[in-house]
Order: sequence, then C-alpha cells, then structure tokens
Amino acid sequence: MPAGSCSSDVGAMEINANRADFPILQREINGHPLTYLDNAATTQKPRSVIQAITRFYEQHNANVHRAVHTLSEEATALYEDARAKVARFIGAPSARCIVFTRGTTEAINLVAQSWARAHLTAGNEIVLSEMEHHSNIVPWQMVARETGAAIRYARVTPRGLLDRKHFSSLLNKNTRLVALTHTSNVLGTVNPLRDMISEAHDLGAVVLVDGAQGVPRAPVDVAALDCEFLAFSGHKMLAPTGIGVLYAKEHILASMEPVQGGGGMITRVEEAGAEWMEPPWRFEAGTPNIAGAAALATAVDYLTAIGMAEVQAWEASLTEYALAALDQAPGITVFGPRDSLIQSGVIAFNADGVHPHDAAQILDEVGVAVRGGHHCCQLLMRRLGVPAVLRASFSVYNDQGDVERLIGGLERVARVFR
Amino acid sequence: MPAGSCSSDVGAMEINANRADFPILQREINGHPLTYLDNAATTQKPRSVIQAITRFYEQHNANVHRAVHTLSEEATALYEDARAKVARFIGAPSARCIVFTRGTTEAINLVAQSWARAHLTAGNEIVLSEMEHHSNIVPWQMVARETGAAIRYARVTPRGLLDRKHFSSLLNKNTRLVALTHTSNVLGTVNPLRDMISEAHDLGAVVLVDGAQGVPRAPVDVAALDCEFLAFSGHKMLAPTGIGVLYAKEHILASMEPVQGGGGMITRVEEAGAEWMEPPWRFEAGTPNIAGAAALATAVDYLTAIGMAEVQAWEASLTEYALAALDQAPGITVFGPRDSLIQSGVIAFNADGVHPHDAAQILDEVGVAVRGGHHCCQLLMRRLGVPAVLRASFSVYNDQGDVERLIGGLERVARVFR
Amino acid sequence: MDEDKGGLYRAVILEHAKNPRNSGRVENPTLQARASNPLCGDELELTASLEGGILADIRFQVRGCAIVTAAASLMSQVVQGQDLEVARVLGRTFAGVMEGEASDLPADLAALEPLVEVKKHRSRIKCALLPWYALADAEGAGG
Amino acid sequence: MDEDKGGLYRAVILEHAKNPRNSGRVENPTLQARASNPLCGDELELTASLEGGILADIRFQVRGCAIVTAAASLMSQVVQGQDLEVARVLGRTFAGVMEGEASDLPADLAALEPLVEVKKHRSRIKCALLPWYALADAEGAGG
Ligand SMILES: Cc1ncc(COP(=O)(O)O)c(C=O)c1O
Ligand SMILES: Cc1ncc(COP(=O)(O)O)c(C=O)c1O
Repeated sequence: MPAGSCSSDVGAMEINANRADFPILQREINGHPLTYLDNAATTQKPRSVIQAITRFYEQHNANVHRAVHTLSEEATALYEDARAKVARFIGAPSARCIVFTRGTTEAINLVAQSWARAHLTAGNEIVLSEMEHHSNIVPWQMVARETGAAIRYARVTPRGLLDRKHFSSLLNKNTRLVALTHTSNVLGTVNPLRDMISEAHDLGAVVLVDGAQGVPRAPVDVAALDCEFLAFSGHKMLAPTGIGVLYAKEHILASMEPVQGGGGMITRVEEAGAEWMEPPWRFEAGTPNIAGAAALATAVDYLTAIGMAEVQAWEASLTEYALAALDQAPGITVFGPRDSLIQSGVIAFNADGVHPHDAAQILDEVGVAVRGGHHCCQLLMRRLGVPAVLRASFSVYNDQGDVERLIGGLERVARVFR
Repeated sequence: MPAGSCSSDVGAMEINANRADFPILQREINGHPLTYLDNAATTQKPRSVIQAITRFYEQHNANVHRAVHTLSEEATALYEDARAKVARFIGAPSARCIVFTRGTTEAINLVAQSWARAHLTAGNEIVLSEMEHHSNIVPWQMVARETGAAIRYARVTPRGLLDRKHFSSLLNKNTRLVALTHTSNVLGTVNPLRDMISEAHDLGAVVLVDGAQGVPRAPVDVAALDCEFLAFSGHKMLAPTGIGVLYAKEHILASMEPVQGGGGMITRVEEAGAEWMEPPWRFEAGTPNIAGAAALATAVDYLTAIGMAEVQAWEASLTEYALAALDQAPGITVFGPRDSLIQSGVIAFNADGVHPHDAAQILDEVGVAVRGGHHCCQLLMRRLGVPAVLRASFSVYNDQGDVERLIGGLERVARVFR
Repeated sequence: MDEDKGGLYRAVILEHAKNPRNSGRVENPTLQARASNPLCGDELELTASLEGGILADIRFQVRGCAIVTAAASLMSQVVQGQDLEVARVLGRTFAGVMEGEASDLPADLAALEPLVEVKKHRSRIKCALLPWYALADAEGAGG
Repeated sequence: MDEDKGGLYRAVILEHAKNPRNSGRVENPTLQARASNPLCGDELELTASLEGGILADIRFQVRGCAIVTAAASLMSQVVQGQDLEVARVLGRTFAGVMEGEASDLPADLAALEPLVEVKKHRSRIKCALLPWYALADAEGAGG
C-alpha cells in the first residue's frame, strides 16, 4: 500500500514506501539500479495495477455488454465501474460524461472530428498555445484545413510561461474553441486555467483541457475548472497503455455525432442507416480495452489512497530539490519557470555543448532514464531556440536519491565530453 | 506449451493439453466448471500471453520511439517486432503493411475514413453482405452518407451462405469497394473469398476482408487472397483487449492520409501545418497499446506452435460433433450451413419457444457460457426471421466435454420451460 | 442450484411467463405506449383505459423473454385499478430498487418480490423495468 | 562500464566528434546534399567536388549529436578519393551491417568499426547512417 500521509513537508522516507510497489524498480540497467525519470512519457505501474490485468484475464475475461453469462456480467461491471470511478476522480457529475479512448491523442481527435468539424467554419478561430504537445496541435490543424477555421497560438514567454496578455489579445468573438494544456510536458509549467477558461467562456468559446500531464500530477476537478472537455491518458498515471479518457459536459456529448461506427454503439441497424446509442457508448464502437479500463480503476485507487494533493506536494518538493541541484551543477542550462509553485514534476535542461541524445545515452549507461528530444513540442523548441532538450520528470515513486543519481550521471556526461 | 501435433483426425486428448494453459478454465461458475463457448465474442488467454503483459510492465515498460534509454529501446523492439511477427503470420510481405489499431472496428473505420472518404463519390457503389457484423456496415453507411456513394447488400441464402450469384449481379463498373467477412460471426459460414476477390478486382474494385473471425480460426494468407485490406482483433485470437490490426497493401497505405493527428505520426510540425511520417506510423498517433502489441506477438507464437491448419481441423471436428449432438437434442433449431467444410467453429441455434436470453441465462446457471442476441448482425437476424439466436463458438481449448455440457444444459432449459 | 426454487427462474416467474395475466389489448384504449429493447429484440405494447385518472383496465402484448413477460404480467396486477400517477411513482420506486439505489421493496410492491433477483444480473434489469418505462411514457391514445 | 573504452562513446568516436575531419564546405561543389533527422533535430550538409567520377574532395557541415558528427567524419576519410558509385555501394554495405542484415564489416570499411556498436541502439542507427543517406541522395550542385 502506498504511504498515506505525505503532507507538504513530506519526507523521503514516507513516500519511499511506494518504491516497493513497483516491480520494475528492481531492475538493473547496465549494472546500475534503474533511475526512471521519464515519467512524462509514461509512468511505471504498481503491482496492484499489473495484478488487476492478470486478475481480469485469469478470472473475469469476457466481452462487455450484450451477454447474460456470468463472465460477461463481471467484465461489464468492471468496465462500467471503472467509468464511474474515473468520473469521481476528476469531479465529473456522472459516469455518462466519461468516454474511454486509447489515450489523450484519441480523445482530442474525437473532439476535433466530432464536435469541431460540426461547429467550425471559415472565419472561426481556434486558440492554442506554443507549448502544446503535437497531439493538441495536429488534430486542430487537420480540422482547420477541412473547415477553413484559423489557428492562433498564444506565445510562451522566455521564462516558459504562457503569455497571459497575448492569450487575452487572441480571444475575440470569432474564437470558437480554446485548447490548452494543464501542464507543459516539457517545462512543467502549470497554466492558470480557471481564469483563462472563464475568459474564454465570456466570449462564448468552448474549452478543451489537455490533462495528459496535469491529471497525473495534481488534483483536477472538472466542475471547478468548468472546461467543456478534458483529455488524459491512463499510461501516464500508473495505468496500462491503450486506455485513456475523454471527459465532456453531458449536454455537449449528447449533441455530438459518433466518429467510429460499429458494434456496441448502435441500437438499430437497417440497410439504409443506423440509430446511435446514447453517450458515452455512442463513442465506443467495437470491443474496448476492457482490461485496460479495469486496471485504470485500480490506478485511480492507488493514487487516491496517496491523495492527489500529496502527490502534487511530493513532486513539488522533488522539483525544488532537483532545480537547486541542477543550479549547482556546472555547465547545465535549465529551461522553464524554475519555480515549484507553477512548475509541476517536469524539468527541461541541457548539458552545454552536448547533444541531448548523447547526454541521455551516457546517462543510460549508468541506469538513469531521461528523454532527450523535442518531446512532441516542436513549436516550443523553436520558441526556446534549441533543437532538443533533456527532460527529467517525476512520479510518486521517485525520491531524492533519483535526483542525486541524475546529477552524478551529468557529471559523467561532462567528463566524457570534457 | 500447446500440443504440437493435431492432425486432421485430432483426438480430444491431444489438444486437451491446451486447457491447462488457460488459467480461467479453472474457474467455477455457479458451482459448475466453466464451459466457455463465447469465443466468437472474445477468447480466453493462455498463461504465456498473460505473462507477456506482466513481463512487459515488470521489466520493459517505457514509451516507444524517440528515446534512447534502455527501457525505451526494449519497448520499441517489442512493439516493432510484434509488427513483424503479425506480418509473417498473415503472409504480408512487410511489417510496413501492418497498422496497429484498437481492434477490427477501428481498422475498418480507418479505411472508411481515410481511403474511402478520399476515393468515393456519388454514383460509386460499395458492396457488402447481409451477414456482415455491424462493424463492417456502419462505417460504410457513415462514409456513404458523406460521399453520396450507395451501398448494396449481397443476400444470404436460407442455408446461411452468401448468395454467390446475387453477389456477382451486384458488381459493376461503379463498384469501388467490396467489404466482406471471412467467416460469419453468427453462422460460422466461411466465404469463398479468393474467387470473390478476383471477381471484384476484375471490375477494378478494392476489397476489404473482415478477418475478425477468420484469422483466429484458419490459416489466412493475404498474398494468396490478394485483398487490399484485412482487419482483425487481437482479443478474438488469445491476445488482450485493445489491440488489433489493419493490414493493407503497401502502395495503398502510402497513398492514404492519416485520420488521427498527434505525437508519433509527424516528422515536422509548424504553426501552419505538419508533415506526416511514412506508413504505418503515420496512422498510429499517440502512445499505442504497447503491452497489447507485445502480448499479441505471444498469442501469435502460441497459435503458430499449434499450427493454424491444426486449429482449423480441431474446430471443424468440434463443429461436426456439436452439429450432430444438436440434431439429436429435442426442440433445437440450428441455423446456418451445418457443414463443417464451409462452417468454422461457430454455431447458431435456438431452443424452441424459449427466448435466447432466457436459455443463455439458464445455461449460465450450470456454467455454460454462450451468447444470445443479435450478435451485432441485425440485418442477418431479419434475413433469418428471428429477433435473436443462441451462439456457441469454439477455440483451441474447447473439447467434446464442452459440447456435452452444452447439450446437458439445453436439456435443463427444456425442463425449466417444459 | 435447484432448478425450481430460487434463481432468476423461480416458479412464480415461469408461471407468469407462461400464463401472463392481462395479456392482449384494451379495446379503444385511452392510454397507450410501446417500449422496446433493441439490444434483445424485446418489444412490448401497453394499452389501458383510464377512468378519472384510474387505470380501469391495463393490458400488455409482449414479444420477449420470460423476464419481461413476467414483469408485465406482475405489474399489470399491481397497477390494475390504481391511480395513474400513483402507479408511476411505484414504477420509480421499483426502478430505484432494481438499480440498487433503494434496498427494500415497499409493502405495496411486495408482489414484485420474485423479480428482485434480476437485479443481480445487470444485463437483464432492463427486462424487468421495460413495462414500467412504457407506463411512464404512455400517452393518450387516438388524440 | 568503463567510461573511455567500449560502449557507444569510445575514445575514437569522441575524438572524431570533437575534431571532425573534412568539416566545412567545398567551394563551388559539384555534388551536394542535405539530410536531416527531424526526430532528433540533426541536420547535415554534404558538399563535394567530383572529378571524373572520383570524390576529389568531400566535406560535411553537421549540426547534431556526437554519433552523426563522428559518422560524417569517419565516412569522409573512407570515401575521400573514391569513385562515387563505389562509395555508394560501400554505403549500402554499411547500412546492411547496421540494420543487422549483414554481420561483418568488409575490410574496406574497417575504419567504421567504432560505429558498429551503435547498432545495439536501434534509435541511434539513423545517426550513423545519415551521412551515407546524404551521399546516396547527393546530386549535382548548381545545375
Ligand atoms: C501534454 C501532453 N498531451 C498529449 C500527450 C499525448 O498522450 P498520448 O500519447 O497518451 O495520447 C502527451 C504525452 O505524450 C502529453 O504530454
Ligand atoms: C465478424 C466480426 N467483425 C467485426 C467484429 C468487431 O470486432 P471488435 O469488436 O474487436 O472491433 C467482430 C466481433 O465482434 C466480428 O465477429
């Protein structure tokens, strides 16, 4: 069980208890213990989540809906209970607001293809930001090309914050949709969404929040945010790959056409056409990732037992510790806010004169897993003026020891390239 | 390990060895051993497949592509090796012909949204059959509505075969696309695809094969079939939920636009637009179901070790045995060909005077899992003149004992409703 | 599991399924509704004659499984002669029990007790509720 | 793992990465190409002067990681003074080794041995091959 009491002055020992829950942390990489700091790409899974998958296949596996036999009833209950649990986790009023998808990317594409294609026309504007992940850019470019809508990008300041004034200046009565990330997957920047959403609403725009990094790192409450859409991925919050979530306000979901057709989303099929089921099932054509949904519920249980406020505090303390250590390290340039109050669990930096891929490779030689590259944020890279950066990102099982091994690895990088 | 030698006179004992590989078969349902005959909905998973998932999360979990650290290299290798293995399994010339999807439904929708939307216009015709699963009907209805193309349905004969002459009569120079199931998920009917595909090709039509039932039950070779597209689902062939396959000829895939945009499918993103990666990655936006793909490779290994010809022979022998037993049972009406030469592992029937849901429920009380309903084939139900049927369907671990327990259960159904 | 006691198909359900009470159509109904569950193919028609707000006669024509047939039969006995609005409240109460929000049947629904077992089978709950949905949706016929 | 021997970053790679041979541009090149790996941000320009089919001079301008820089440097030494078509065949041979189709480097590519370690790291193979892709694609400059 995860440690339950990680208050803001959380000590390494307390949350350390979590490490034992993650079997992969026993692995050695090139003769060194694994120091996994690539959590913004995907997190590791606790034993309980892995067991939830095994349990599903060893005891309950069946297709969902439409069958009366015991296994199918059990599989359906696991799947639909997962929907309800996810709804509670993000403060959604009902399980009917939750569509299961493959991940954040598919969730955003669903909104682009169903909602946006139906609502946007030439003259309309979509507001994004330069810090968006490609998954929150390319779907809008595709829909913009089809509909003739235009895209405006809110600037990122040199400190790595969203330029709040520039954002406001982009909003106008033609703005139909605003799509923003909760937390930058490169800089860790947390955007002041409540405020921005209400500003967008004042102009009649609909708001999608990309929660891929935010939902795993902080309490996220859709009722408080009041966003129309929230997209996030299971695999970045201790759950398996292949399962993700689109939250949408119920009346909006009810107005949307399905994007994929097939089994499980119709009530009636005639030669000439078909009648859709109600949401959310209308949007889940075909056999879904049932085991993935069941295991996502277990991941939510795991995070809830720790407490998302505690997760947030813990990542803030690690971020502070790491920022201080990186500041001490010679020849390291850190990007982004460098302030754990508005930066959540993700740090971008470079070793001067060393290409991020070379640095990441040398870190890997001592078991430190970080990612180097553009992190699916080429617009942000251009704004930062670099082709690529190194990124260290935390999750619940990381501790100060991981940060120390990172710093040790960076000393090694400097020695190799001295 | 599965029994390796199941020749055409395959004995129950030999392939029986497989049962021990499937942990769920140890389960008791309502005090009876599980008799799982709902394999056309989804199959159970052998231990090796479940362990492949566990092993992935305990040892190799990372996101694929774009990172240089060891775990990411390993995860990428598992994912891309799975692609190559799937290609070999269906006789595809290259791994580049294999797109991973959530399942058959998503694979068919991908073709509908990318290929068909670009190629169909008013005046064009799509030929389907009345025995198609909703997943091979509704996507075409959606694209037909958008493009103005018309859909023609090849009739099913009273014996449950595709009316070959009627099919031919539907083909003409306006036929752009033919989409047919390899094996009916209700009647088990196996269509004479080679012949039908070459007839469609003669008129210049492109052919999609719905392999959801066919690929798990018989050797399927895309080079021999010469179809342009083949769609199938992992979860119906011993692999996890949430992973499936679209095979497409390489030059066709190369001509297709992506449907979903996001990370992992672009080479370059600018404010104004993006450049796609080459296929198949162009069609896999976002983090894929990595563990699912790795476990699908293990399922392919398991089936390959048995041999697909042996699987086919085994299911044919069970089908014959079950058809004979159902013929003896009083008050049972069997639908479909009733001939194991053209019927593969799936049998539809009803208990006279008993609603299929009631029969399925009473069978469940003695641990027999069959499905009652329209099986996502409302057009076929109308052709058969029934609202719903019972369906028993086999996989590698079923044996004559399962058939006997089904027959015993049906006697119980008759007693309850006597 | 004994074939005749307990379980979904206890004797009283089977008896109602085989000999549904108030089966057929009311002539010149003043209240009418159809309900269906396309997922199972169940279809049902409710006709009733309403006299001063009272369900003077109510009948069902059902094509469906044993559960929906028995549910319509049992319901017709419960609401026959009841005030329509009272009957609709009873329907909501019963739905609450079947969907797990309330735990016990009130005394005036005691006759429905044999159906409560259905709530253990999520996929069948709609079968037990379908006749009540029809009543909730029923409107004046012919006008 | 020792920092200076073995592994990807053995001394010879680092030495070439820090002091790439034949770095820069050939003036008035008769052969020219750009190659890039947008996934890493690596970019490279090849310029050469071709005299009677012979690569009389070849130079690289690289913005990228140590591997691609060293690979360009090592390659320039191997192909300098070679027949262009022979050099392109060498490139295909090297690609075959790196992609695991062939197992051993032929004698005339022995100088590339330090790069063979890269093949253990799938994500980096393209870095070692990028200069060779540029040579394969190179076309006459200015005309
Ligand atoms: C901010 C952000 N948005 C979207 C995504 C895409 O998520 P996924 O790949 O799970 O679809 C990611 C992760 O890669 C991300 O960090
Ligand atoms: C013939 C056929 N086609 C398509 C499907 C849809 O497959 P999935 O639900 O895995 O997408 C199925 C299974 O339900 C099927 O049997």
